[in-house]
Amino acid sequence: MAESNSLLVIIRHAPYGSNLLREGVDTALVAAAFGQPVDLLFLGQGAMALLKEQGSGAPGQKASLPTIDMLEMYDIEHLWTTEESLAAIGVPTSMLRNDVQFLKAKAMPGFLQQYAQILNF
Amino acid sequence: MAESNSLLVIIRHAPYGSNLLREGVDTALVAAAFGQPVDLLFLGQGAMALLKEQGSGAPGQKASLPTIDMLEMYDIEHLWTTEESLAAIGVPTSMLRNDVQFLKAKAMPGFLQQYAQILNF
Amino acid sequence: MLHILTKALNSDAAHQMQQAVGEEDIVVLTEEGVQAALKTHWEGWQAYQSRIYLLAEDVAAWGLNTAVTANGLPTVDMNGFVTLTEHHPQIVTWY
Amino acid sequence: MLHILTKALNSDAAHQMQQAVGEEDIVVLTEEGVQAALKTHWEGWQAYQSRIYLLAEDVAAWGLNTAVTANGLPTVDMNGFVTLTEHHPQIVTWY
Amino acid sequence: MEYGLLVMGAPYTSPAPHSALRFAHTLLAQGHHLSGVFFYHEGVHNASSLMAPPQDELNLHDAWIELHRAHNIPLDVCIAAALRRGLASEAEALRHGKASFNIDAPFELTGLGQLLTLQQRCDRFITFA
Amino acid sequence: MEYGLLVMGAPYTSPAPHSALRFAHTLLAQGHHLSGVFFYHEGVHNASSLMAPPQDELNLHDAWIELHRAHNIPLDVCIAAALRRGLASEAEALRHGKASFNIDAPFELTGLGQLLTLQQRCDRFITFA
Repeated sequence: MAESNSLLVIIRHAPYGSNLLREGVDTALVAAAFGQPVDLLFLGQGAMALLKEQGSGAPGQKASLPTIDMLEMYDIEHLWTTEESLAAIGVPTSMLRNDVQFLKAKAMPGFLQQYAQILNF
Repeated sequence: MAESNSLLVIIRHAPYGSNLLREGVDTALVAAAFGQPVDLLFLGQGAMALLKEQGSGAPGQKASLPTIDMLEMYDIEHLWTTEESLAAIGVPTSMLRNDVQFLKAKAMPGFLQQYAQILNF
Repeated sequence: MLHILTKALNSDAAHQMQQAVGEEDIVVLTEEGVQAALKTHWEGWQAYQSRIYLLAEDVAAWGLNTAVTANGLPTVDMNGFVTLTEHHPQIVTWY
Repeated sequence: MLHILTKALNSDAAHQMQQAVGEEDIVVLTEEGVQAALKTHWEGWQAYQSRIYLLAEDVAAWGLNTAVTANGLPTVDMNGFVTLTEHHPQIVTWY
Repeated sequence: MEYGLLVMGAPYTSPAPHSALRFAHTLLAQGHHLSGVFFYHEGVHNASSLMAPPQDELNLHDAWIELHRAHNIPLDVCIAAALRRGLASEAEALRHGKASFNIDAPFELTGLGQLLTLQQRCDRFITFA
Repeated sequence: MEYGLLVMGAPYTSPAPHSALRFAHTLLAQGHHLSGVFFYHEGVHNASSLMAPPQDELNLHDAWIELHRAHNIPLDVCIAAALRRGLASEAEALRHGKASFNIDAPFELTGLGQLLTLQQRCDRFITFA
């Protein structure tokens, strides 16, 4: 991720609570389609989108799981979260998708600096 | 406040952060204009609206102080808050308007039950 | 009185609701509020025992069915939610 | 990196920002974030000393001029805010 | 029983309109009566006739109209909250010199008095926000 | 320097549009250049031509147009975020069978690619939300 146009999309809001998860993921997909290297970081409530069971979607609303699955089709392979985020929302790692990578909150400043661009959703 | 149509308007969001303070106060004013007995309770961030110094208004936005002052013109005399709310936002009572009345959080369930109707903003 | 919480437990809305709930009051957790299923140590589960419910449809939507079953938490479906409102003239939403 | 906080200190946004701020980073508190003027015990004041600012226009709007003066807190006006952004290619808003 | 609903969340931003719609259909199915729905704060956006979500998502504007058609439920929108947010009926658009409008029957622009009247008239009044 | 702004807050609900406008005028006054403003999420409501706030409040739609006229700043609106929220240009209204529209030049409906291009082209990119 040393490329000069690398993008980090940070997802900080829960699925269904607002449209921010969806709008953040859409931004990542378009960046990937443009050939821009892009990773995602899920913080706090945003980590709710990483639940394996996530799938039915709020009644009347579109499920978020297919949206997250799309990321892989666009070669967005790095879905990051922090152990502190999971602890804060009470989610054990056993409930998460298998493709999630972990970061310690302590390492966050250095992690963010690797990216040329950051968008916060 | 034993009247069968008494209304409590609860303000829980800060001035300028959203339009909820304004929309809550407008509701109280209309209720008063209709002759309905109405009190206001400011909780958490909502208590920011009770600052004496509150007045200039966010740049480009209308100030909230004149809106609060209107309450008195409509004979809405009871502006309540809780000591816990003030502690949470770090506001000493010396910074508040003089017409504010205090409630202990412990007394809140009984307080709410006095009202026939409650609207939460 | 019936209280509806639509936000997560660490929100201002949740803290304010906790101060407002009286001894005979009922609590229904909806929307983001169903995340409480992941916090079995939350004091509300103890304080409002047998008068607090998670809205079942929202639990399923948020991917929390397994957590609710594993933790044996009380749910109510939309039909049950309406029935609860029949019994409580005062209904307050914390959002 | 420059961090902009637009929400109150007890928000998720504030907690997440606190984890993200590096040792050379700058913090600007705007909109609801200026309520930090009332929390002189907030650890951010110590942790980001000489690299944290309250946006002056928002301080005045929120009725906090007296608190800022009494507590001797650092402010920057909109002109100064723009100048700060000149010195930091990466700018992240926490909301 | 007589129910009234207050909707304060915007479609596609807040789940509140979805919850309100499900609650409305459920209470009607149980034989209760719904006196009206009042849209306030960001909830006024539910009334926009220009809403055009992707085809695989529920069109909330249309869902409210369907509720109205099936059960004759009044759909009242706070006029002050609506106008500042860019929602206007034909009459209001004309009054404000606007060339078009986006609020149509059965949605009706009305004052806050309507909210208070609805609350007083109903046995149960529930906020979705 | 070359600046770009992303606005995600709705007028009259979030203070973000006000902050963004003040920031824009200040950076221009300092001699910087503003490449464009992109409206996303609830920020798309800034583009509504039907907005009619009370006379003693700033009309944000008009304030953005004034910024455009004075400095020729492009005002881009995310088309997907706009359509689901009830904002449409004449062309999009036609395409979706709507009788009226509420987005007009200088506001332009565009894709998310425009957001990414703007961010890459600018020396500084700032989110107001």
